[in-house]
Amino acid sequence: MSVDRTTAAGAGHANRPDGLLLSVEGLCRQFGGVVAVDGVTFGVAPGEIVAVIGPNGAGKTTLFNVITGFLTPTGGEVRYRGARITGQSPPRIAGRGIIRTFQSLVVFSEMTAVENVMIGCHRWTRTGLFEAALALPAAAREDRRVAEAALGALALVGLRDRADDRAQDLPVGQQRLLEIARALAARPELLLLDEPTAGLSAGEARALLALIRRLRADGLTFVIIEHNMDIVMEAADRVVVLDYGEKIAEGTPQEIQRDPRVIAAYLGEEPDDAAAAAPLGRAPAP
Amino acid sequence: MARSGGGRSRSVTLIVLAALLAALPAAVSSAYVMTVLNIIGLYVIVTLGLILLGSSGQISLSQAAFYGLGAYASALMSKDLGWSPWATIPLAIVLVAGAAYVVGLPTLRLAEHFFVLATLGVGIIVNVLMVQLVSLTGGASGLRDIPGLEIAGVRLATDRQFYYLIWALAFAALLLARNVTSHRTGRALRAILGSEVGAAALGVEVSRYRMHVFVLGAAYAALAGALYAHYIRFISPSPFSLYASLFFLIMAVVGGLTNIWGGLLGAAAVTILDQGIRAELPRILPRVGGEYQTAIYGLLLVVIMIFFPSGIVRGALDMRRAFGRARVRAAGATETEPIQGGTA
Amino acid sequence: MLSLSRKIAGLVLTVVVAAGLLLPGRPVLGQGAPIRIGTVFAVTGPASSLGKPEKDTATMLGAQFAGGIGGRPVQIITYDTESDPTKALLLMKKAVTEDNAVAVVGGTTSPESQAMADYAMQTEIPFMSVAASTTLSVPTRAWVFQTPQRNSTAAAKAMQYLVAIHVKTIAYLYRNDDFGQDGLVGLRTFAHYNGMTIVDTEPFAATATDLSALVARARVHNPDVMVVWSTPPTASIAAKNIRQLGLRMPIVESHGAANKAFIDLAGPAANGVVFPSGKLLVAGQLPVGDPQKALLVKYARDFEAANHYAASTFGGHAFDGITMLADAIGHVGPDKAKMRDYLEHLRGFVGTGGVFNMSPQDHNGLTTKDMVLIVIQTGTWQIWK
Amino acid sequence: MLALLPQLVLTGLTVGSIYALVALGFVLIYNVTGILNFAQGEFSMLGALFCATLLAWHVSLPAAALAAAAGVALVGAATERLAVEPAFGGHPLTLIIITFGVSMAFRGLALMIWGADPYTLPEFSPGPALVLLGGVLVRQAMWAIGLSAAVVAGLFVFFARTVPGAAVRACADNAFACRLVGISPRRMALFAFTLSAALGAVAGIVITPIIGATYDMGLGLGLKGFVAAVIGGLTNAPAAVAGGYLVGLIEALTAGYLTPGYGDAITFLVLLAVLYLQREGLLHGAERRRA
Repeated sequence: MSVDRTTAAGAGHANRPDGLLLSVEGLCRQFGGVVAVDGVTFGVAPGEIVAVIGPNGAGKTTLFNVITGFLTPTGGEVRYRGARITGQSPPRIAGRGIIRTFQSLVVFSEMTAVENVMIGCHRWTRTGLFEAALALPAAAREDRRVAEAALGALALVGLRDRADDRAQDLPVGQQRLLEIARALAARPELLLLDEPTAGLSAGEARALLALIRRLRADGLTFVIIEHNMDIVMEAADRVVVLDYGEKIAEGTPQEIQRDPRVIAAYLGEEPDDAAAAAPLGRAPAP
Repeated sequence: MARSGGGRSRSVTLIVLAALLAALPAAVSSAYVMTVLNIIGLYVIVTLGLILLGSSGQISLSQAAFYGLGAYASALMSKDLGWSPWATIPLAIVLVAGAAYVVGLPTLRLAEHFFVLATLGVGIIVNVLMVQLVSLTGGASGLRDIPGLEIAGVRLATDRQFYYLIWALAFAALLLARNVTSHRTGRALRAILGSEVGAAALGVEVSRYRMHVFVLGAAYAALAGALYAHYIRFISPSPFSLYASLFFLIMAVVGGLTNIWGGLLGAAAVTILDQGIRAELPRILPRVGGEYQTAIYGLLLVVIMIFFPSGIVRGALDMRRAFGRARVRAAGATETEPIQGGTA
Repeated sequence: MLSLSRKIAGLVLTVVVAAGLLLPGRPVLGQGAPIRIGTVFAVTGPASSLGKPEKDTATMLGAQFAGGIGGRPVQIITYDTESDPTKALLLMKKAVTEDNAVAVVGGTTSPESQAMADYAMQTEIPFMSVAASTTLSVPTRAWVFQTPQRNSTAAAKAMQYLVAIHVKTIAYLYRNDDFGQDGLVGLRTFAHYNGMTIVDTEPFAATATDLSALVARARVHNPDVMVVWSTPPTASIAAKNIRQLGLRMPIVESHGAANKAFIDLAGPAANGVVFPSGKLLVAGQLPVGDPQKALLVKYARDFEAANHYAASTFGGHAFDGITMLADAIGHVGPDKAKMRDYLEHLRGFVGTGGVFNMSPQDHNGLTTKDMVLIVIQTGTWQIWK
Repeated sequence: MLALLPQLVLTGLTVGSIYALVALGFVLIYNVTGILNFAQGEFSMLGALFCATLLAWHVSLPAAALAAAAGVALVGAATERLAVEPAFGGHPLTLIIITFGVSMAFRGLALMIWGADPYTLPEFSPGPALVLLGGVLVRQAMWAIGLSAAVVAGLFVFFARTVPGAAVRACADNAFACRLVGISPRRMALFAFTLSAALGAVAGIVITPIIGATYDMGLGLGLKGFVAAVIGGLTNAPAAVAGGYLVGLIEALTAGYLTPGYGDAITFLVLLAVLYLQREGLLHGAERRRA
């Protein structure tokens, strides 16, 4: 079963001279005296998978929060398909097709899995207050379409058989997959995944990786914050490295791996942060 | 969706409810009981408005103010301008909805307890104006001789006639609220209730939905208020005070803040309890009166919020289901859980 | 498996049906069954300091009447309105339709009484209002009677004092509702007649906790006297604030200050305050020949014995209303129209508020003769002059 | 009308000192637990009425005041344990509704115990009012003003200079870190309710000679204290006190130059203005909720 991806189909043709889907230019965000994101610039081309890495507290999640409108930047701007989206509200940005997931799971815990995913369909459905209030047949028809789409998205991440379980009753790994299914149900053009493999078993992580690649082949674009370097090396076309809010390196996974500033940034970290430090010595995946 | 069969059973429930409501007056001989039923009907409408708001995870303490504004607006337009109440009631609803929109613009930005605080402030300001604008509202002494309602030249005079009018509208309000909390809008509201951040990240226009239910809730209150004005034909500021807002909140909480059916149940249960304490208790214990009532309500609120935060009905069902689930599990079967509205 | 909404709906229906089955009226009472008098007071809520003694009086009388009038037991039903006019109306309706009350006493505050009076007119049942607003019995309405001394009567009585002390200018501080506005109307009429000017009027809310700003405003006009028209606590706060600001002019209060709470709250500032009142507070000081003396002394003693707190004129208003109805029942039986006619021509009825002389033109029947001017001296009530 | 000003300002300060004391109780609880305690005004009511009853039993005023404050502190502790603690960690609205319920319950109980009549207490140091700049200041107001200053100073010393104070502050900042170092946030919440109930009681006792005490004084007092605390930013004790005086001044000036009936409306308009101007983003509110 596959998600209906009519909206995402156009993702390959960003209408900008530089051809970028998303461009982040000189983005800054301060909290009081602390600069969490400091003049970060990078671009994402349509169909690309970009990984954002960096030690804990490097400002990765803040970067996501600013791009998706949950935080207003204190400087710089974000462009999507050439249009400035800086400072727009999160729902508007989501409405444009930029959908994110959260590092600290945000599932609607009182609802069933399928209901969670149905909310993802909000972006491309149209029933308004008026149609709903009068319970017009179109509203009911749309409900059925939404239910089908939601079940389809659940199937993609392998949660079809848990559709009617309450979200809070799922193990953490499955909740994370649920969040991804919900994001997919929104038919995004650009998907921002914040540590999608955290809490997943090795097998689940491989499956997810495969899914990401398949979706990319369909034209979906990804920005992924990831600590698991195996995944980064294997999935990412390009890697952006943040440290203390600044971009310290950008390039292919292979380039990044050899970059002395990156190595220094990671080695300077607490030695017990194994997830971040250990994979650096490993060979890139074929 | 997964429960397409549920739709039919719900329609059956609604038809049965409508039939029962229509037949109820035949079983009632006392004019007073009819009055109580009518008041319950009005409170159901007001409480449904609160629950609409509750279904997006907010509570408001300006509901009584909107209720009062609806009453005063319709009463003044029909009394002073001589317009037909049938025109002034919808006009009052529109006016109050507009006022709610204006109030909502800055207020809905506020995070939860500041929102509560702001609605409290709005409620108090409106009540002060009702008392102070003596030349317009009659001040604390109230407005008398408000025009009654007529249908085709026949004056609605008896409680029984009003019963059908009020409950027809209450039933319509219930249907409307049920519909709004189903379908795409209902999912969006439940998402906001579950997590504002999560909802916004999926493109749910959190503030627009909040505004929708805030304005709709105010319109509900205004409808009830306008009906009240032409039914009782006397209004004064006291039934629209902060205490009244708290009273409506109790009704909503008893029924379950996110549960449309709870609006019906909460308004009925609290009004009957109210009448019981006020009218029946003194018969049994002559020395006891309304003094006990405030304390009882207060304790009721605390106990419900601690033990049944999603309302008494839901709480009781949850408990039953917990037992039921244990049995089902023992039998090796799985059970489809109904939607959980969450707590608020 | 039933859906949740269906279960809830089932419960809702159960409750609605229960409401229908449990609440229906009692069977119509035949001969020998008790005659019921409904009483509807603001036992709680903002007006409770008035409504509580009213209810306690009703309860006390209920016990006294248990023996019956003219061979038939009389029952007094009491309801609490929470000072809410709507609830007052509903409870009156309940008393009339459900309890088959033959008459209703109540309406602690003017808004409550107004709502109840309208209903009394609709259903044609005798209603004894215990609120003081002049508009309740001027103009007279067939089924509405009023037991407290009217605001206009109290204003006229207060004016006797103002005339005696040769006042020229008056500042009027009043609670901004029917009670205070009504007093202003009365005072204005009599002031004009007596060549006095009201140089300043200051309305305040019943919930005010400090009135010194208002007093300061009134002071600017240099009045000869401060007249305060309210009930405690604001009546006391006003007196206190006037003295705190160092003002020495006389203070005149309304009959709303005729209770112990006024003195307790105002403290030393209460001394020297003069107010018009029914005679209850100074029953002991009345001359032996006063027709009310025996009744007042007995009522005060009975009330204190039954309720362990001092009687006030407010309870007295309820007492008058209920005993007047009992008198009517005793003479013409429990027939609403006959009772009304009897009450309308009741003359020389001795109550706590005065000697009532009703007529078709006057459904209150009290005059300034039924009031006394009381001055507070070292925390006690004394008849002035 | 300028001649009015000194008196209006002094009146404002008198009333403001009352609100300041009530506001301090809010700030204390909000700082430690993040709860807006709508029942705070009831602690003042209970303190005043307890004290009046003890006085009627011929207990001396200082002893009665202390005993009443101690009694209300126990009530505060019981409130935290029985009503607030069981709902800890729930939706913030749950706790708000619970404090409303507690407030109603206390009001109802007080009506049953004390009835509807107003009570009063003697002034602490009777005597003629002080004349300042042509205005008059009641002596009792000096007590209220002095007390609010003393409480602010006391809280400052407590939070800045003592170990338990530092612990309370730490809890307010980070409940998790607090547990790590062995301080229980729940115990801190208990402590905050106890202390702020005692504070509320003292406030109620000090102001009763000025305004009297009734079973239903708590709600109005609580709301004004609330507005004061919110104007002060809810976390800052000196600012809350300043907020109290500001609300008092607004009321007095409204009463003096406009009409007194609008005092409440103006006060709450100021509250709305403060709330609207301190706009918070979506995430900000959400982050606090998670904390």
